[in-house]
Parts: sequence; C-alpha cells; structure tokens
Amino acid sequence: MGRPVAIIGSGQTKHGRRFDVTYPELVKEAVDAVFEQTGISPDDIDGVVSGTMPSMMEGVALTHFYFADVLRSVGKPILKTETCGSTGVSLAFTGYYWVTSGLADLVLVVGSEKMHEGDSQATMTTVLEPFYQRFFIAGAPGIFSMQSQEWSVRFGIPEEKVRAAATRISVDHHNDAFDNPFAHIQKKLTEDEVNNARIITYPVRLWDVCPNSDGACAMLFASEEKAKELGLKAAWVKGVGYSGEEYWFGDSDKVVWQCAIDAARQAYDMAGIKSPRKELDVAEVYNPFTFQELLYYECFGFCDFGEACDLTLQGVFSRAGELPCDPSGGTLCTNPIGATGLNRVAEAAMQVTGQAGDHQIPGAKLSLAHAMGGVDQYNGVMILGSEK
Amino acid sequence: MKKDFNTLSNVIRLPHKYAAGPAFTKFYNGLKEGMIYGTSCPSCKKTYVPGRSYCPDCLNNLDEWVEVAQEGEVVSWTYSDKEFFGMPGKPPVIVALIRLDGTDCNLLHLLGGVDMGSADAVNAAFKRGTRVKAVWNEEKKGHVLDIKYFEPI
Amino acid sequence: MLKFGGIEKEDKMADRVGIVEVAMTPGAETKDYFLDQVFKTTKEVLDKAGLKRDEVGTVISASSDVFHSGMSCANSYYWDAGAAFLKNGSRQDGESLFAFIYAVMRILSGNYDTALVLGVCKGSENPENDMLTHFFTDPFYQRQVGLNETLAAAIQKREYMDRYGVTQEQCAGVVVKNLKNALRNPYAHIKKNIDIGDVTSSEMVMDPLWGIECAPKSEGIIALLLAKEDVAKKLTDKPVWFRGYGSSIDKFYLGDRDLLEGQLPAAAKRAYDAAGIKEPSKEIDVAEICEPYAFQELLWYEDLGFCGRGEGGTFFESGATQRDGAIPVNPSGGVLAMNPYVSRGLYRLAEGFLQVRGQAGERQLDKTVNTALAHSTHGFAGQCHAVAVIGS
Amino acid sequence: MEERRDYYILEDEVAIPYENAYGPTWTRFFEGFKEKKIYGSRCDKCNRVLIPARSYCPRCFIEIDDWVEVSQEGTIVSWVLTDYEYFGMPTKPPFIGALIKLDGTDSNFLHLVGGIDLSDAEEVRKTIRNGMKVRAVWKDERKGHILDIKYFEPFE
Repeated sequence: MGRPVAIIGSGQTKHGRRFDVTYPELVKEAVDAVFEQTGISPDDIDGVVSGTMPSMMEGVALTHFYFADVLRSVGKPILKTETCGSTGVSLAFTGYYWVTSGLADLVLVVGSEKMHEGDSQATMTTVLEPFYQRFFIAGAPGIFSMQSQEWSVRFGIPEEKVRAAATRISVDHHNDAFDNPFAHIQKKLTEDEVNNARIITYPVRLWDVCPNSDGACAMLFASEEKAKELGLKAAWVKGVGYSGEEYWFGDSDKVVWQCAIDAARQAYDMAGIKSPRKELDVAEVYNPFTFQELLYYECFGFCDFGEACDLTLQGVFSRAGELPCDPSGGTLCTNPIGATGLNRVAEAAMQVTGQAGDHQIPGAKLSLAHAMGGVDQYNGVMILGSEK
Repeated sequence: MKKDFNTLSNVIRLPHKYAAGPAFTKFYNGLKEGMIYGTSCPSCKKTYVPGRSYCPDCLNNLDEWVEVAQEGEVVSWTYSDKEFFGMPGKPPVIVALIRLDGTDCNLLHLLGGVDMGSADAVNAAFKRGTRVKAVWNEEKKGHVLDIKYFEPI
Repeated sequence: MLKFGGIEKEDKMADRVGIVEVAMTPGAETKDYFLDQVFKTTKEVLDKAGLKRDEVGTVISASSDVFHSGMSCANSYYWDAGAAFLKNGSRQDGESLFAFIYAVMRILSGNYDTALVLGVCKGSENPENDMLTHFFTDPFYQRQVGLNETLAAAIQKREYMDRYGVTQEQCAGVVVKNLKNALRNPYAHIKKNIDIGDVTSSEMVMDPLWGIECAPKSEGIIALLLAKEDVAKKLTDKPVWFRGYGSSIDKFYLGDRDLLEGQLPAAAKRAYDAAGIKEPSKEIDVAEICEPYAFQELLWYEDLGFCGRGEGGTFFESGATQRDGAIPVNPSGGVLAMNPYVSRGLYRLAEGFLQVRGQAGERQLDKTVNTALAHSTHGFAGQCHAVAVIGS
Repeated sequence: MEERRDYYILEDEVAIPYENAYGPTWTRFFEGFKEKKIYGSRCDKCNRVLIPARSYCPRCFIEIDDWVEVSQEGTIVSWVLTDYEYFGMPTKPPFIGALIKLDGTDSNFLHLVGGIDLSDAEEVRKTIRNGMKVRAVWKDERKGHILDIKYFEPFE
C-alpha cells in the first residue's frame, strides 16, 4: 500500500446550458471554487490532472492545451486522463496515484464537459467502429435499453415492477436535486408524469434519462502530511477499483456484469468492506439511466440479483433508507460527462466530511463513488471514509 | 490519401455550437465597429488582446476593457503559398505574431498589402520590428477576420 | 496481504521501477487491422517477458481521439487487444510519456507488481496531422486565423533564427543527421542518405520551414512492460531503471508566450532533480529528443541544458550530438524519421531502453550507455513537454 | 442557468476524413459475407467460438486462426426498438438492434432484427421477445459489408 491520500476540497460549477461562458471560463469556475473553498494558493500545487470525455465532442482536441491557464497548470506537471464516461472516476484515480506513489503531495484534479457545444449522440456513434457495431447501436439509450431489458427478462422481474422501481428512482432523484445547489435538472415529478413520459427507446422514457449538461468539477488530493499541515477536513481514499471488458458488445454478459462486480470487489477488498449495504453510509452510483441504477445495486452487492426492484420500492436506497443512493440527484439530474464521475467523488467526499449541505446524510462515515464508460464496457469505484 | 490496400472511408461529422461568452462577444462587437479591444489586469498591469475574461498570468477576472492601438510591430511570421486545412482564405497567406502598441502579448493575425508572389518577396518586405497597421474589410461581421490583415506603414 | 484482481500482494510500497521489455511496430503504413496490430505488439512484449495476460497488474495506455482512426473514447476500442480484459486500467490523452509516468506511479504505490504501458496511434488511418492539430485551437480566434502545429513551428523558427542567429544550414544539418541515423533503424518510417544541399534546395511548406524538416505521419503501436524491482529482476537479467521524470505546460494562446523561453527547462529540471543529475551534458549518455520540426532539436538542446541559450546551432556543428559525439541525440532517427503522434514519446523511451541494454542493433552506440534521456513534446511550438531519465 | 441571447454563438460543422484498414481479418470475414457465409473463430484454449471472427482471443490472449462457418440461425438475447433520430445516425429509424446468439457460438452477434412491421411499437413488443429464433436474410447484391445481411428475421 502506498501513502494515505485525502481529498481536501472540491468545487463544482452550476450545471445547465452554460452559454454565458466559454469552455475555459466554465472550467475556471470550478477551479476557482476549490481554491476559494480551501484557501489554498494555486502556487502550492505539485501537479494538475485534466480530463474530458472525447475531446472532439466540443470540437477542441487535447483540451489540456486549451485549459492550461485556467487549470493553473502553467509551469507545472500535467496529466490528461480520458476513459470515456468513466473519465471522472479515472481522473480521481490519477490524482490518488500521483499522491499515494509519493511523487506529489498536492494535486489538482479537474473534469469538465460542455455538452451543449456538441452533439452527444453523434459523438457516441464514433465510439463504435465503422466496420460492424456502428450501425446497430442507437447511442447510449439503445445500449442501456438492451441491457435493462435482458436483465429483467433473465431474472423474471415483471415489466410493471421494473417500471415502478425505475419511476421511484426518477421521482426521488429529481426531488433530491432540489437540495443540491449544483444540480442541473430540478423538477417536481409525479409518478404519472414519469410513467407516461415520451419513450426514447423502450423501456427508457424521457425521465429515465440523464440530461446533457455543461459543467466542471475540481478537486484537491493531498498526502497525509499535507492534509494535516493545511488543517482541512479530509475524505480519505479507502479503496479504488476499476475493471473493463471486451470492446465487442456481444462478447461479455452485461447482466451479471463482471466489470461492475470486479470494480466494486477490488475497492471493497482494499477498504476492508465485507457487507457493503451495512457498512456503506451513502453511495453515489453513476446512474445515467434509472434502470441501470437498479442493476448496479445488484452488481455492487447492495442486494442479490433480482432483488433491486423490491428493495427500491421498499425505500432501502432512498434518502432515509438503509443505504441512501445518489442523494445529490446523481447523474440522472446532472451529466457533464467528463466531470460526472468526479462529481460523484466530490459528493461522496462531501458526505463523509459533513459538507453536503441540504442533502447531507447524517453521520455518513463511509461512502462509495462510481462511474461507467465505453459501450457498457468499464466501471470504476472509489471508497471514501471520514477516518484514515 | 488513396491506399494500395482496402480501407473503409470513415468520415466523422460533428456539429458544434461554441459559446463565445461575454468576452469574445465584446471583442467581436468591437471589431464590428472597427475597434480592437483588449483587457488590462489590475495586478500585473498588462494589457492582453484579444480582450478576455481572465488574466493568463494572474488568473484574475478582468473587466477593464481598453481600445488598443491598431498599429504595432511584427514579431514573427510564416508565409505559405500552399493550401492547408483551416487556412483563412486562399493561398498565399502570411500568418504572423504582431505586438500592438501598448499591449503585452502578441496578436496572431495576417500580414498583407505587399507583394506575396514568393517567400523572398515577403521576407524582403517584413523584418522583426516592421511597423504595421490594421486594414479592415468594408463589411464587418463581428469576426476576427474583419481585419483583413496588417500592412506595413 | 491484499488482493488486486485476484493476485495476492505484499502490503508495501515499491521503491524502484524497472522497464523489463519493449515491443513496437515499424512506422510504415501497413494494411493490418488496427486491433490485430495492437494484439500482436502487446502479445510480443508479454512473450518476451514470459508473462501471461492474467499475470499483468495494470494497463495504462496513451492515445488521442483525434489521432485515433476516427474513433472516440479511444481506449474502448483496443481495451482487450491491449491485454486489459477485466483489469484495472486507464489511459492518457495526447502524450505517451504521461502513460509511462502514470504506470510508474501505480507500481510505486505498491498496488501493482507489473504495468503494461501502451502507445497507440495508427497514423496511416488519419488525415494529415495538421488537419488534426488545427483542432487544438480555440474556435473563436486562433482557429479562424488558421493556426496548426506546423504554422506555429514556422513562426517559432523565424524567431529563433532572428534572435540567436541560428542558420538554415544548421537546421538542415539536423535533418541530415536524423534521417541518416534512421537508416540503421528497422522501426523508422523515413530514412534517407542526403546532404545539407538536398534539404536547403527542397520545397518550403511554410516559410522558413522546409517540408522535409517536418516530421511525417507514421504508424506506431508500442508496448512496454514495467515492474517493481524484485519482479523486474526475475523477469529479465537487464532491467533498465526509472530514474526521473518531469513535465510542464505553457500558456494556451501562442501570442501570450515567449516561444523561445518555453517550459522544457522546467520539465527537464524536475527530471534531473529526481535522477540526481547535475551536469546533463556529462551525465547523460544518449538523448532521444522529440523534434517534429528539425530546428526544434537545436532549441531543445539548449532547454535540456546541453548547451547555453542561443548556442544550439553551434553546439550541433561541434558534432557533439552525432552518433560518435559526446552526447548522441536521436540515434534512432528521432521523430523526423518516425512520427506516430501520440506514441512518439514512448518510441523515444524505447530507444533509450534498448541503448542502455545494448540491444539497439545496428544503431547501438559505440560506447557504454548507462543513462538515457527521453523527451517528448506536443502542442503548438512545444506547449507541453515531458522528460524521462532511465538508466542501468 | 439561462442562456444569454446577446452573447454570440459560433456554429460550425466539422468533417474529418479517416481511412480504416480492413486488414486480413475483416477482409476474410466480409469475403464470407459475399458468399452468404458468417465466420466465427474458435479459440484453441477456451474452445469458445467467437463472432465476428478475429485473430486473437481477448481472454486467453492467444492468436486464433481456426475459422469456422457458423449457423445463420440463432436466438435473440436482447433487443431494442429505436425510433428516434440524431445527427450522423448511420441507420435510419425505426430499426431493431439486437444481440443474437447464433447457434453453436459463444458470443453474441450484434445486428438488426427485421422482416416485421415496425410502425407500431406496441405491436412490435408483442411480437419480438428474448429467446425467439431468428435467421439471417441476405441482400441480393452483396458488397462485403456488415449490412449484406439485411436483418435477422423471426421464424418458429
């Protein structure tokens, strides 16, 4: 094991259609926020990690060049991490490894996306090669619909029950988002509105799907000595896990989803977690689609396969439940892709440091953050704790 | 780029809408009026052009807008008589760094108003420090190339 | 003891990281399918080390979407071809030495015994590099003026000649040296025996840059296997050790920068400090420098501390950087001979590795090579630099 | 946050041309298509038949050169009806994308399910289900392209 690593602050932008600023200006908002919140001088940073999803989504390639000034990285070492949808959590891993390896004491990590400047589905089409898969997968909704459909059929969960559980998740999270000042979509929804919303790709309806958001998230990773010296509240990195599967969508099972199971297992092993539902106080699960959140409960061992719908309907994963999931409203309400995973980590860190404001889970000491990327291809999980 | 083995053409098309934000909007609006705007940083006292919302040195937010001189000195340039992707207009073209009077950075723009028949001719017309001034298009659309080029004074 | 991906590990940090093996493709266009090439290269490096796929700890790759055959989220595509099935991996964008240092970090953390580092760029499937570097620009200002990497380099070159009296002949000399060195390199893409007159009489692409002074667009898939000290010693008799690394990035707008006082000295200082190098020109036995434009090699000599400011041209003329000089630079032929944009940094590192191991074939230097430097740059006029020092 | 209408928005569309090499693997696979044959490859080690045919097994990480012609019939593993359109979409909606387990293979083949009326989604959902048998329907004119198979059509 390397040195202990602490997250000592995070900054998020307000999310939405941010045509009031340029892309670097948006990034600057998050970076400025984390320095303001912590009182740390940018001069004290040893290095910077930057990341977006595919940089061509916004029509600018290798965006660390574009953001060099606003990242406060001029004259400093820089890394640029990109792993598709899981970029955010991979960014956090890069910050973690830079510090735990002993090569840096204080690292700034920044994720961003300005999705309204591009076309997300058109971009995702280019994740698929032109020989074979590109013709058959209709953007992200198509993939997730196939996955959730296969899952519910395999475990014999009645369509109505899946719908009811997904609706519960949608209504709850859109409600939760009112308590998150950074959230993009804040909307009071009734069950009827969700159930009868426009179909995107069956069974996915409008309110089952995350929005396109513009936003950025910045975070500071510090060594133990540095964290003590600065005297800031720390969320300690207790575990990291990441796993990826074959590129071809048909090569691996997306229901008993090995890369999701493995990512969580690696992180739990490292954090010494045996019984995640009991031991975790809060989870920020990457939930671009309501149905996928249900599947993650099962893959992450929050419950057995086939149980997620029942437990969701019993309120186990609600704000007041046994293991609250996405009290921030999650990806479902806010999705600036390259920042989304980092938002999950920021929220998980805020929870265990008691800084989550109106969506604080009282007494949270151990939290999980997660992101997913590729064509249902990889998952990353980070466990944070209030104690080293 | 036809190859002697079988390839599949894979043309990536992506639509974009770039938010110019207040700073570029103000800069473009200035160009429409035939003015070049910069911003000054209250801490380092430097003036940057194009005007922008933050100082690249201090990272302060900037809101002190100043109209800058339309004359300055050539710092460096390159001449090309070949077409290249993204080229402004048709060849030949001279792209240059120009230090406008009173500013503290170089403006990337075009040189012109000289014989552009060959590199030798161009290199005879310009030297480091050659004084140049902005030449504007008749019709100004709020675009960087509303300034047609900078020509020797 | 902790478990990572099913492998039991000792609960302690690693102190040294060694490069165990390397495999790479030649630069020329092939009709091979992308994934087949990635698989073959990855398999080759594992076979050389006698390692099975499931024994690999972590996989860190470098690739960049615009330089990636028209595929976004580049690492999705080659994830399994790069041996990463059900592994904990990640990817760096733009610069492959970034992937190297990230892999080093993962081993130093103690979480992994071995790391596979990949650089992936099938240049033959991409349009011209400058069509892609054009998209490094901001959409509002520099893109409208047509900026790309060659254009930025041409402007930088004129400033360099103007401020320090560096001559066209000196720049041409770099082309001659590197393309000639490449004749010995089976992995090089462009190799030629030419003289200075051939260069100075060739066509200008962007005055004052000749076309031949600009790096080509090459194919390059490369894999290196790294391991912590005790594992490295088990896997090979001749590990080459990581000694130091540094990187640094400059401001974005070309006009906000002094193009001759860039960030390479800062990057180099970090690497030298980590490696304990005080006099680079004496302590470094071979340097592999990233010179996508020939004149940049001269400027980078200065920035790396091989000679004083403005002396790059005369230093070159002294012969110091020739194969038989005091500090040979780019015995592989450098980037002028082989330019797979994203993976070129790892190609520099691989050449340094082979030279230290004494396995550089015909291009092996006629002296003991203990310490090698690998440098890479990307962005306009060297906006970002990375330097790695490795040694026996 | 509200968009400020008085700030400029620069609109642009980029088209970047790439040329992707088929290489021996795709060439052989698509040559098969011209002759109405679907090829998979069998891994010597895990004995799985993988489709599309390929040169290596991602899990065993060994080279494969055992090409086998696979069945043109199989079962639907999962499917999705797509009836929305976005920029640059390569297949015009409505269409059904599906994972199909071809008989005797060990990975799922991604392709279209068709040959039925797609205009009414409710009707489609009554017709198509997981586990349903489907078979390949070929185009008359085949160019060595993935869409030489028009779609897979249900049969019982």
